[in-house]
Amino acid sequence: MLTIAYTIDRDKDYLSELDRKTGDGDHGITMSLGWRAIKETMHDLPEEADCGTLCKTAGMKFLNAVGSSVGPLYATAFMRAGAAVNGKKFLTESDLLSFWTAFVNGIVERGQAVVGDKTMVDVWAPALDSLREHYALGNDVHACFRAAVSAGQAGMIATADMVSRKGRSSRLGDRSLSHQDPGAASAYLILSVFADMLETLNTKEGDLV
Amino acid sequence: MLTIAYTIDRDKDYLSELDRKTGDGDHGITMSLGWRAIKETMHDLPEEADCGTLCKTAGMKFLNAVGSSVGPLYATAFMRAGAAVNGKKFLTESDLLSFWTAFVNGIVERGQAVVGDKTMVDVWAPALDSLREHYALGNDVHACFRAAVSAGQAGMIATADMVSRKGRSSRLGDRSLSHQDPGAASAYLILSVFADMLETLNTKEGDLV
Amino acid sequence: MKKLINHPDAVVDEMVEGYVAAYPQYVAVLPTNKRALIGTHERTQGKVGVVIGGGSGHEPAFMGLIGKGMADGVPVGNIFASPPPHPIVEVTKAIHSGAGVIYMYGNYAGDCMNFDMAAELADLEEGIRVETVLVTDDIASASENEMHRRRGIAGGFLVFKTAGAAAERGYALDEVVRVTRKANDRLRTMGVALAPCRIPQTGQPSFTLEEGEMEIGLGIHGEPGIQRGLIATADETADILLDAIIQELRLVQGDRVVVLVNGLGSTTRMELLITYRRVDTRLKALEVEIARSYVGEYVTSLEMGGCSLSIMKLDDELEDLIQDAADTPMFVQMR
Amino acid sequence: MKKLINHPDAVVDEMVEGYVAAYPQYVAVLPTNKRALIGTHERTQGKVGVVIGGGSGHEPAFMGLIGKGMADGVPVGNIFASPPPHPIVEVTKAIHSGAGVIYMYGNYAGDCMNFDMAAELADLEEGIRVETVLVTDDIASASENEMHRRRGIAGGFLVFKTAGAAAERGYALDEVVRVTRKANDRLRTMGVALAPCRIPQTGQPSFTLEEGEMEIGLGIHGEPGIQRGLIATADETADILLDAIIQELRLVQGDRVVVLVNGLGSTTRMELLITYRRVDTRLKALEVEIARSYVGEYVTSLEMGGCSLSIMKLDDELEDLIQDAADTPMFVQMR
Ligand SMILES: Nc1ncnc2c1ncn2[C@@H]1O[C@H](COP(=O)(O)OP(=O)(O)O)[C@@H](O)[C@H]1O
Ligand SMILES: Nc1ncnc2c1ncn2[C@@H]1O[C@H](COP(=O)(O)OP(=O)(O)O)[C@@H](O)[C@H]1O
Ligand SMILES: [Mg+2]
Ligand SMILES: [Mg+2]
Ligand SMILES: [Mg+2]
Ligand SMILES: [Mg+2]
Repeated sequence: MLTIAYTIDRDKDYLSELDRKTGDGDHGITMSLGWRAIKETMHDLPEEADCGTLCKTAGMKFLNAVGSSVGPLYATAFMRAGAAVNGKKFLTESDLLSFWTAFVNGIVERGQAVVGDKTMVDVWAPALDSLREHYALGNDVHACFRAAVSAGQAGMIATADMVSRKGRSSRLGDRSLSHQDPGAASAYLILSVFADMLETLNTKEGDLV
Repeated sequence: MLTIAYTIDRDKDYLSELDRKTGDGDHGITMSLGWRAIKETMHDLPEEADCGTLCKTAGMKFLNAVGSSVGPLYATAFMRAGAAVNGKKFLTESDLLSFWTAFVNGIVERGQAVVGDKTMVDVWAPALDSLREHYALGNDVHACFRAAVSAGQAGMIATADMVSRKGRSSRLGDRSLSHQDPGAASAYLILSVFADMLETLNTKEGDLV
Repeated sequence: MKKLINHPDAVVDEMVEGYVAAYPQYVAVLPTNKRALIGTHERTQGKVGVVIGGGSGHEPAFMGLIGKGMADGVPVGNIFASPPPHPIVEVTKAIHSGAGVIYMYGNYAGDCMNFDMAAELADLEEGIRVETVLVTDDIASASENEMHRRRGIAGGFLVFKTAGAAAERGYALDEVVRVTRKANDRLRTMGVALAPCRIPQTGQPSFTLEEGEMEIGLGIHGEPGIQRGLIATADETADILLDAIIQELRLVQGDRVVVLVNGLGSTTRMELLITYRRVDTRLKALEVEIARSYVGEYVTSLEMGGCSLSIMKLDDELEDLIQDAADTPMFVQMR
Repeated sequence: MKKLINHPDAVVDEMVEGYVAAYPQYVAVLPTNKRALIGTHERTQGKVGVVIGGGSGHEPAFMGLIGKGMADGVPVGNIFASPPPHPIVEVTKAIHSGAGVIYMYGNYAGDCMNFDMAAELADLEEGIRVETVLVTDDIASASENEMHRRRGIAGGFLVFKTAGAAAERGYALDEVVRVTRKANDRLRTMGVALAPCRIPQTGQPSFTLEEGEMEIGLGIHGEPGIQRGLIATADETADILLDAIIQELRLVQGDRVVVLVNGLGSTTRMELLITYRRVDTRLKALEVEIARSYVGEYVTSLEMGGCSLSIMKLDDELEDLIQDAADTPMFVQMR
C-alpha cells in the first residue's frame, strides 16, 4: 500500500496531465490525496487489525479525502474486497483471487462502466479475466499476476483509441480520441505495483494489503 | 487643426506608452479622441464662422469627447483663446500672440501647475515666454514660433528629470523619474505642428486655427 | 503562475475558513465535518431542505449561495471534485426540517455517485427522504435526444434559485422537485472560453489556445470545449450561443425568458455587458420578453476567461419564483 | 489579447447600452447624454441627491451602484478617464430633488477638474447646491501628513455606501457631507497587483512584472505601485497591507471596523477569501471587532490581478449606516 501511495505520488503530474487532455486535470492530485490518506490509515491502525477492517478503513479514508469520481469507485472496491477477506490476517492465494474479484466487481457495480467505455474498467476487467484464467490453469501465483498486469497494460493502451462513454470525458465526443484515459493509467499503476510487491514477498501476503 | 489631429492620431501609441510608464496608459487614446472630435467640428461648422466661435466649439467638443485631465485643460485653453480672438475671421500676428497667451494661461489657470511639476505646463510656459520675448524683439513671426518650439522641446525633455507633483503620476514619487511626461510630449507635438503649418501658409492664418 | 495562496494543498480548507469568518451572519461550519456548511438563517419546521454542492473553484457557486431563498446547506468538495458522502450526509441531517431534502448538482459521474451514496445513508441512518434533481443545461455536452447525459454548468444557478424560492414558500418536497425539474427542462446554456484556468496544485493551464482561437462549448472545469473556433467579436460570439439556444428552446414571439450571462472568472463585467447587449437586441427583435437578467459571475471556473449564456423559458410559476427575494453572502436579490 | 468586444473604440458605449438593457428595473440613460445614467428608483422630494462617478473599467463601480440606498445617478467616463462636465451636469439636474447634491469620486486631477466645472454649471444654470467629498483612502499614494493628496481606490465603495444610506434616511446635505467625510477620514486602503490590465484600445499590459514579483501600493488604473516586492504568500501579503492600515488607524482592542477585501478583476474569490482569513485572524488577535465584511469585486481595474484591503474604523453612526439596505444592479444588501 505504501509503495502504491509512493508511486502514485511520484506520477501524479503525469496523471493530471492525461486528465487535462480529456477531463479537468485533477486526476493525479485526487489519486495522490486518496492514497496519502490510505497511507495515514495504515499508520494509525493497530498491528493486529485484520484485512477486512484494514480495507474498509482504507476505502472510507480514500473516499472522504477525495470525493470525486474515483472516490466512490475505489471506496466501493475496497469495501467489497474487505468483505471478501473479512476476519483474515493473512491471505492465501485463493483469498487473493477473491479479493481482486470483489475489488473489480465493486468498481463495475458502482460505476456501471463496461469495457470499451474508456475508463479504469478497461484495465481492471481484462486484468481480472486474465487472473481468473491463469488461476484456473493452476499457474504459479506470480505468473498469474504477471499475466494480469500485461492484460491490464493492453487495456490501458487500448483506451487511447476509444471514444469516451463514461465520466467527464464522455462529453468530448471524438475529441477524446488518441488520449489515454487517466483513470486507466492510474489503475495500471496500482495493479503493477501490487504485482511487483507480491514478487518480493513470499509468505506474509496479508501485509501487502 | 486637421494636421494636429492627424499627427496625434499617428503618435497615439507612443503617447500611451509614455503614460503607461507613469500613469494609466491612456494619454494617446484620450488626445486622439479629443482631436478627432475637433476635426469633426471643423467639418460641421459653417464656412463663415469666426475664430472665437471656432475655438469655443472646439474646446467644448474636445472636453465632451474625453473628460479626463486633459479635457478641462485644453477646453479651458480653447475657451480663453477663443475669447481673445473673438469675432475675428483672420488673425494678425499680434492676434496670434494674444491667442497663445490666453491659451496657455487657460491651462495654467485650470490646472494650477507650475514649471517643474512635470506636466504639459513645462512645455507651454517656456514656449509662451520665448514667444513673447521674440515678439518683443520684433522678430519675424516664423522665427518667433521656431524659438517657441525649441523652448517647448527643451521643456519636454526636461520633464524626464523631474519628480511629478501634479496629476496621476504625482503618486509615484521617485518612480516617475527618468520618464518623459506624456502630456508634455503631446503639447510639444501640438505646438510644433502649429509652427510647421504657419511656415507653409503666409496670409490666411485665420484658417489655421 | 501567481496566486494569492499559502499552500496549494490548503486552498480549499483555508477558503472555507475565510468564508465562514467573513460571513458569520449567514453561514457556519458543522463540528462534524470541516467541509459541511449550513446557513444560519431560520428554517421553519416543515420547510423542504435545499442542498446544493459540487467541487470548489466555482465560487460564488456553490457555497456562496447559502441563505434564505437559496440553499440551506452546501458540502464542499476539493477543486473540481465532488465532495465525498460524509459532508453531504452531515449537511443533510443538520438542515432537515421534517419535510425531506432536495439535492441539486451538475450531472457529473463523481457528483452522482457521491450524492447518491449520501442519499442512501441519510435514509438509512435517519430516515430522511432525499430527492435529486440533476442540472443538465449544457447544450454542447450531448445531443438533444440524449438530454439526460448533458452536464450541468452555469444555468444551475437558476435551477437553485427556483428550488430555493419554492422551498421558502413552503412547497412540499414533490412540488419542489416538480418545479425544479421544470426549471431545468426549460433551461439551456452554452459557453465559450478565451483563456484556460490553472488548478493551484498543478499550476498547469487546463488547455492551450493559439492566439486568435477560442473553445466553444466548454465545461466549467477547464475541460476542453466540443470544438475550437476562431476568435470572434462579442456580437458574433453571442450569436453562436444564442442560435443554439433559441433553436432548442424554440423561442417565439411572446415567450418570456430569464437571461444569465455568466463570467467564467477573469472576463470583465464590461465584456459581459457588451455580450448581453447583443443577446438583448436579438431577443427583442424576436419579440421575446426578458423578465429578468443576470450579468456577472455566478458559476466560475477559477480564473478562466470567457462566458456562458443561459436562457430559461418561463411560465407564470417559474417567473414568480425567479423574482422572489434571496439573501446569501454572494447573491442577494430583493423582490 | 483576447477580449469579448466588438471594437475597442465602442466598448464604453456598448457596455452602457448592455447595462441599461439588462437592468431596466434599476437604471435609465438620459435622453440628453448617452453617458448620463440615473436610477429609476423613487427619490422623495427633499432627499439629497447622490452622484458618484469616474472612468469606466472599474465595474461594479461606478455605474453598477445606482439604486436605492446608494447612488441616484452616475456620469460615465471613458476607460480610466473622468467623465466630462456635460453628463455630470445632466445627471445632477435629473436627480436633484430640492435638497442639494453630493458628488463623490476618487481624488484624481481629471475628476476634480471635470466635476468642479460641472458643479459650477449646475449652480449657474439651475441654482443647485453641490457639495463634494473626495475619496482619499489609498495609504500608498502620499504620506500621512499629506492625506489630502492621496488618491481614492476601492474603499470608495464604503464611502458611497455611507452617503447613500444617509441620504436615504433623509439627512440634510450638510449632514450627508459631514458623515461622508467622517467615513473617508476613518478609512484606509492598500493594494497589491499580481498581473497587469490591458486597455482595449492599446492592448498593451499596463506594466510588466517579472515572474515572482508583485506591485505593492498600486492604483486602480493600472498605474504602477509605489514599490515592487517579491511575491509572497496570501498571509504575508495580507500582513503587508494590514500592518500599514492598523498602524495608521491606530486600531486597538475594542475598536469596531468594517473590512473590504476587493478583487481587482481576475483574482478568484478563493484567493480573496484566503486573504480575508488572515485579516480576520489578525484582527481577532488584536480583539478588534469586525461588524461586517465584504469580500469580492467592488472596484476593479479591468482584468488586473491582485487585491486591496480596506478597513473603516466605525462609530455607532457609521456602523448603522453601513448596515442599511441597498438595492442596485451590482450590489444588493438587506438590513
Ligand atoms: N462510471 C465510471 N466507471 C468507471 N470509471 C470511471 C467512471 N467515471 C469516471 N471513471 C474514471 O475516473 C477517471 C477520472 O477520475 P478523476 O479525474 O479523479 O475524476 P473527475 O472526473 O471527477 O475529475 C476517468 O479517467 C475514468 O477512468
Ligand atoms: N494639474 C495639471 N496641470 C497641467 N497638466 C496636467 C495636470 N494634471 C495632469 N496634467 C497633464 O495631463 C497628462 C495626463 O493626461 P491623460 O493621461 O490624458 O489624463 P489622465 O491622467 O486623467 O489619464 C499628464 O502627463 C500631465 O502633462
Ligand atoms: Mg479529473
Ligand atoms: Mg492617462
Ligand atoms: Mg475532478
Ligand atoms: Mg486616464
